[in-house]
Amino acid sequence: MEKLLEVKNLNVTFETHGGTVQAIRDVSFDLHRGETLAVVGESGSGKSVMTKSVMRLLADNGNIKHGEILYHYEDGTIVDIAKLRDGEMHKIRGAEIAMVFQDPMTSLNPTMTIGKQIMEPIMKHQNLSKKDARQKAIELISMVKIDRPTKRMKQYPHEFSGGMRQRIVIAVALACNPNILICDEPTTALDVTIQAQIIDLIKELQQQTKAAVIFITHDLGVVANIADRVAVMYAGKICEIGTSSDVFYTPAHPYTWGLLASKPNTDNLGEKLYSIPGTPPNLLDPPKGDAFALRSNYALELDFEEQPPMFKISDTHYAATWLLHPDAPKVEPPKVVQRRGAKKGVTNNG
Amino acid sequence: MKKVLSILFVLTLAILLAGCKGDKEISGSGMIQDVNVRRAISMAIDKAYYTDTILANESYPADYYIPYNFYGGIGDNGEGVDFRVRAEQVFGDFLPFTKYDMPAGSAESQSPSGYNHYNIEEAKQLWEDSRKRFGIEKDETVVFKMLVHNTASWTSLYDHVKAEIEKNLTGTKIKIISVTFGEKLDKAPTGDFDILFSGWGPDYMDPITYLDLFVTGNGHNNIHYSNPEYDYLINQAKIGAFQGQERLDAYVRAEKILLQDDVALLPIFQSNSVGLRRTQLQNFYTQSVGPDYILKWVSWDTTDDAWAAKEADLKAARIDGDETVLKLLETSKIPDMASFTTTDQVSFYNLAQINEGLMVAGNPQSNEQYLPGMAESYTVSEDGKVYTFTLREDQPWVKSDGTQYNNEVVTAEDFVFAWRKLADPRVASEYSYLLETIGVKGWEIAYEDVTDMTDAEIDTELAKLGVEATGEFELTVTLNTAADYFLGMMSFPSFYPVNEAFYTSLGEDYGKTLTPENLLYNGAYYLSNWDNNGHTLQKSDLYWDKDTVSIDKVIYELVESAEPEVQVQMYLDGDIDSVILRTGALVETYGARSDVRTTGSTTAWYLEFNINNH
Amino acid sequence: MLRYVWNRILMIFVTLFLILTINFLLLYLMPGSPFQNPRLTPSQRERIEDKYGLNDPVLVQYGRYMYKVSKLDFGGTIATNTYDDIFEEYIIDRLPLTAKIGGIALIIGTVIGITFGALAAIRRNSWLDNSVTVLGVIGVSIPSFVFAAILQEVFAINLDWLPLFYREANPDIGHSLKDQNLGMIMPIIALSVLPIASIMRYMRTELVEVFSSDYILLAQAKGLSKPAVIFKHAIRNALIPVITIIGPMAINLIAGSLVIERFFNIPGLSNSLVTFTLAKETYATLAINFFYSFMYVTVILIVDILYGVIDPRIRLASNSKLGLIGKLIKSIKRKFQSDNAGGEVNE
Amino acid sequence: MNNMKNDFSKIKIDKSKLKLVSNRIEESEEISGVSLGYWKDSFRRLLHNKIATISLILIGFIFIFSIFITSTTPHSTVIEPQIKDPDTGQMISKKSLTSVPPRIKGLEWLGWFDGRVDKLLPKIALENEVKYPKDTYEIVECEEGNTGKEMCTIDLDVYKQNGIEQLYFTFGTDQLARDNWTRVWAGVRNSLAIGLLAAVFDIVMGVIYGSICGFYGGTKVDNIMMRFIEIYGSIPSIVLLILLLSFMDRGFGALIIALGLTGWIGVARMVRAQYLRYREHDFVLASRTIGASTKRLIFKHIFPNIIGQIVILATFSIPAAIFYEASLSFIGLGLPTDQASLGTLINNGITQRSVSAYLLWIPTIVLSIVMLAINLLANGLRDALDPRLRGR
Repeated sequence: MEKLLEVKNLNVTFETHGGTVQAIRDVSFDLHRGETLAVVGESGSGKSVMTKSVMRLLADNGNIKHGEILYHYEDGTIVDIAKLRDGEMHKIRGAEIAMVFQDPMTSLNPTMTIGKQIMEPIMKHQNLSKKDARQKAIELISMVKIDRPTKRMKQYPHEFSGGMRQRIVIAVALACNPNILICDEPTTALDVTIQAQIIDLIKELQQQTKAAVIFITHDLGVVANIADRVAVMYAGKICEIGTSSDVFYTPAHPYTWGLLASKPNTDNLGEKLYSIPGTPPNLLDPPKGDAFALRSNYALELDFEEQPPMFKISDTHYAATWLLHPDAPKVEPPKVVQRRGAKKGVTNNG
Repeated sequence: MKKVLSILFVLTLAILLAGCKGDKEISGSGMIQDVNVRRAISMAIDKAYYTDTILANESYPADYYIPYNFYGGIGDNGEGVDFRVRAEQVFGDFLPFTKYDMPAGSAESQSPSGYNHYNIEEAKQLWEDSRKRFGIEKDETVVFKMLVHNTASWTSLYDHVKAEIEKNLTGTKIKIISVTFGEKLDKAPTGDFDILFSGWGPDYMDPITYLDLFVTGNGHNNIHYSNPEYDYLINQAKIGAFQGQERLDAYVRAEKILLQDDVALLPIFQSNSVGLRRTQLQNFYTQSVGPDYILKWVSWDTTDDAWAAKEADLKAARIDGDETVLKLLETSKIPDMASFTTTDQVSFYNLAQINEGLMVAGNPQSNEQYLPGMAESYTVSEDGKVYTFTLREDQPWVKSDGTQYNNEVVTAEDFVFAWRKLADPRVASEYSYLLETIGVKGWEIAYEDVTDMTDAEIDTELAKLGVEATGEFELTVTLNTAADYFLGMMSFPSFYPVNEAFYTSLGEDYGKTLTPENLLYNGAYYLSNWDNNGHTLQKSDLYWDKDTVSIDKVIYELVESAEPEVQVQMYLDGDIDSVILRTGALVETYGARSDVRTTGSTTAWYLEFNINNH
Repeated sequence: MLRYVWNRILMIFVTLFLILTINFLLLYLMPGSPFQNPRLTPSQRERIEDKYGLNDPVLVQYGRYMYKVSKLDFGGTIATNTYDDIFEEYIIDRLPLTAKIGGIALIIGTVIGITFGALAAIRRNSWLDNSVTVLGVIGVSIPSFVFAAILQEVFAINLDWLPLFYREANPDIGHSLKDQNLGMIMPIIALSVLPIASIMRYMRTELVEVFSSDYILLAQAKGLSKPAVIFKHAIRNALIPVITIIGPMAINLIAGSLVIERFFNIPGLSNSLVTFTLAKETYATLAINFFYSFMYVTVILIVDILYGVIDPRIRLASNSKLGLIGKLIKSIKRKFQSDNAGGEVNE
Repeated sequence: MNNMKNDFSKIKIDKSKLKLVSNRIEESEEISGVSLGYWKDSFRRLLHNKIATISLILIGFIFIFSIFITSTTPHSTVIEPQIKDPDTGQMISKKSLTSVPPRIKGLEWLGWFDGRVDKLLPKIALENEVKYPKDTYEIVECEEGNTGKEMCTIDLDVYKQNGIEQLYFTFGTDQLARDNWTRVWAGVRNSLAIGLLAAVFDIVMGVIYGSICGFYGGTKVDNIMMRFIEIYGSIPSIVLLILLLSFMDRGFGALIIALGLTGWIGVARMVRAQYLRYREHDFVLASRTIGASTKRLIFKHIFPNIIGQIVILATFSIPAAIFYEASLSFIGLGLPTDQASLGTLINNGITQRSVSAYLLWIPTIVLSIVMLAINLLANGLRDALDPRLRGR
């Protein structure tokens, strides 16, 4: 599969009154055409910061300390987004990489008509005349399944419901056929019924446009529905990455276990739900070893001293935990996770 | 949060406490009834410091009520006598009087004439005795309420008086109640004060204009002062019981009762002013009574010697070809120009330039107080109660374009009409009291309650007023009593003539300000231009005495609320030709220039003690 | 929309009536008399007051006044014979100048304030931002009469570049039109300090807030250049709250600043308001008061309408304060919405 | 990532440590849960703002100092100092103490606090050696003045001229021989007190009124109350002030009430808006469902949420009140001059500026510093109390 994006050893920090917050610590992953990568994790784990770094939309006090974000153009040229000049970045944003934000209520400009907001990226990137851009915008509105597009063009965001607004945001994102679509928790702020519609819409449009999707969420249900691959983030690091089935059925990291165990599903019906004890670490002063160790029931002594490297489990599956070291004691994942794995018919290879 | 709030609260409390710490305070309204308390206060104030250091404008610190340079009564040789000179002759225990040649700030300037002279030791003694007599404890502070008006220029005086009393009389506090001038007039009659700041300028050339205020029951007697002897002296003088020297001596006695025996007043100073004025201006002197200047007599010295090197360009501006121009500053608007209703100094001043009464104020260079104006000549009956004026027959009524109005000239009827307007209870002129002052027969109609009378009835009553046109150009005035100052009063604007036909054509709009068309002129000047920026007086070519008038055009620039420093700057820039230095600071800066002029005035400024305080 | 404006205008009349009534009562309660000559004895004064009906029962006076006002006669000065109709002869006469000076000061204040406020927000934490912040604070920290004194001292007295104060062009006195225009410079500068400072501060804060909003992020994500984001998306949204403070500021400036008027001899309204109030010239005070209130409510209406033009959310928004009218607007709005609701998916 | 291989030999670790230990959740809570209270956090953030901290300290210092100075020198704000000449034991005359420029021991070399003034005088005035003794001045320059007289600028040592060389007046004296130093501090104290009390008045009135409006938002009560505010707000405040002052004795109390009466509307509007905002919030609905009383709702649930806003508004209204009082003094409606405020001092200074410029500039600079400090503190408070900026 064609590689679109390569993130290597990305480190992002924020300067605050309290000191330097290490929001992203040494994150690496890559993304291929047509695939959907879901990034899951608790709030504050660095998911949004990571995607915003890819778009270079970090707040003023945030900066990319080191690492590379390599974008592969269709003609084969490769650029490092982390070092790109502003002018060149403008060409990538919207045209190559587009983004859908979490809250549709606030992500549209309240003082600009819907049509104008959709036409903006089209006119910017595709050099179309105003008339053609308008035509294209109308097409986009109907593409995201909003009826009477011509009339909608003249309306303002406040005349739309949340779901409709999110559709518009998606239409804006897709306006220039981007290769990568970043969806930053696009359904969190919506009703459950509308969530499903939006996810279906994204899926459908992805199939039409063959774009790669980075889908950020903390909702594992959504992940199972949409993702080809899943990255689990904790305290600014990716602690496990693999295909959906890797992560869902044979998770290797204790944090992933916790996440899966705390999600209600048919496997743990009737049982008391598990919850991960404690709170995430303060990234002003991240712990020395494995950041999750403090909250983990499977913590090794070494976890408190050394960062675990990314252990390769299979060609597609990696996890960062000392439990994967051959000399580590064998531990049993929680029952719920085991049951899930058994369902798939594969045992945890620990 | 509670902590923050409580800290704030404590801090606020702390400030409040710091602001008003002190002893037990008791009202001084009882003590002020005591003559020795009043005397102690009177002696505790260093007036010379105020006049010499704060004002620095050669005002006199006053221990007296009736000012210097005020001539009253008739002396032995038949001429006016300076009241204070006579007072010294009667009560010869005053310090020697040196008047104008006394240098400011010197020992001689410390109140040469008067009563209750500044004397800290005696004041302290009197105060301590009074405290004992009233049984005031050591830790008690006596609070006197001082009612004043909040004009900015007076605040120094209030602060000074307060500081002096509090410093010299231990255990006193002066609470300054500062209100607007209008409010003060309302508050004063209620008697809710212990000390009241007042000033009085004379309406006419007789000491009675001052002394009348403190007669029992007078409307201005806010302190309810009442002394039978004082009343007797004034009332007898009023009805003409005393004549000449005798009358003057009665006044001197009355003043002594008021100041020395009863200490009803605490005189502070007699105001003079120091100003800058072009050295080339001649006859530009103030009068002690009536309008400040009479422009008729003013002239420019046009000789080249008079214009020093750097002011040559000013000469070009002031004497442009045939026309001579004078530029002056006006700091307040003219409120009303109808001579029989207006009340205001600015209005009176301007009316005195554009209209003329039976008499006109004399040239300050000469000794004459007044000269015949519209009246060419007059005769007085033997008892001094009937005056017959013969008017000029050739003085036209002038319009605001300088031409004659309907071929009309000033006649005796114009005076009768104006005087009746002044007396008309329907007009309710504020200055109708002047008719009582000069004692015109039938003045009572002015105060009568006429609500039940028809217009015709009122007109009949008005016709009984002692002013009659006995011919087209002959006016007869009948008085109840003979008064020396009657003729002088005839130059006062309230008694100026008004053309009836013109008045009727305008009605209430007559004399309306900012509209020169709503007036007729018979004076040396007429108003040629009048708007919000000021007004222009143009020499009238139809004036009977136009040859005396030297300046062709007088431009008044209206700058309300101009800071004293700004006014001086205007003078220095050549915008105006005369300016008053209103602060001591300015006098200090500019006081040694060669164009400095000192102008005297006969306005007395004093404190009144609320004697009849309940 | 029209109906909304119409209703608001109706409401203005009701408000103005109430304002007039309350003002009348307040001024009636104020002690004192317009006849303030010290030589008047109390009985004389009462007689004159009777003549002007000032001693009538309050209801009679009020009724008489309101009857006159209903005929658009606001009365004149009582104690001075200058104005028969204060509105016609005084306010209308003085307004153009104060409006001109205030207007220019407002325009200068708005333009400079918005420009520098925006620049500061864009270049956050730069030297420009810091100096804008400091200047903004200084601008609101130093009283205007101190500014006026400094200006006068420096430019008129020491340098002699500008006239000491404002003077109307008057060939008779010798003041040219040039003097008149030069005379306006200092008052305008002194007046515009406060608007510049406060608009600058406000604009900066608002723009910073707008910059942190999602739609700016989205606009950036579209690939728009920075100027495009700022001008097309940010400024307009930041302007909405700024307008709220410009409205009342405009009233204050056009009404004129008391202190500046005194300092620079500008024949304005606020100085007269104080003079008339202190002189107890009830009708004149009421007329100016009424005029101010009229401006106030009108400007608020204009600001509200302007609001609608800039902010589509409020274009037809109801105003909960308006009660009956609010309900009316709500129903209009509902009607409007149901027109579009047809195609809405079941969201 | 694909090129990553599990090369365990490269990972050098202490294998003995690869053993399970019990979790340390308490520790995790402890480390990550450094949770600060709202006020503590705000205060911490305020202290991080250097300018605001300096302002806070400065205001506190000025405040305490002004109270200290004015309480240790009794009556000096009203009465000029009475000073005995240490040599002769005689009282120094008031006249010698009038309009004396500032002089500070040890700072004479600065050129500002040396007790000397420049004066422009006609040359003949210098011949009066009683007023200007020869040794008290140096002639700077002489030139022909515009009246044709020779005018000289002299550098005059006023202390020597007045024979009070042994004395030092830090801020000089005014035209009434009052010590400017004590008067300036009394002015600071009074101005601050006016500002604070007016702000307290604003807040109390505004919060009560705004709370009632906000709580009954949308109902008839609110409607009528807002109408009233609208009408009240459109009456020019200067008219209200004059009216009020005509009923009361002019002075401290009247001024504070007058300032407060015109300033609370803004607070009331803000409080109402905030109430309307919070009224619909879930936590208020939640406490409603469990039957919380109206009083409890207002004071325990909604009020704490808007207190930050109120503090900010209050801080901004302090300089506004000081400013307003100063302007009122300028038009003669402020405090009586015997009770100094910065406004009355500046106003006095304006009338004296040609001779005693220090009487204008010293209070002006002090006022500007106080206003700057309060405004900067208010700015800092706004940033610190903004919940959106928490933790940054």
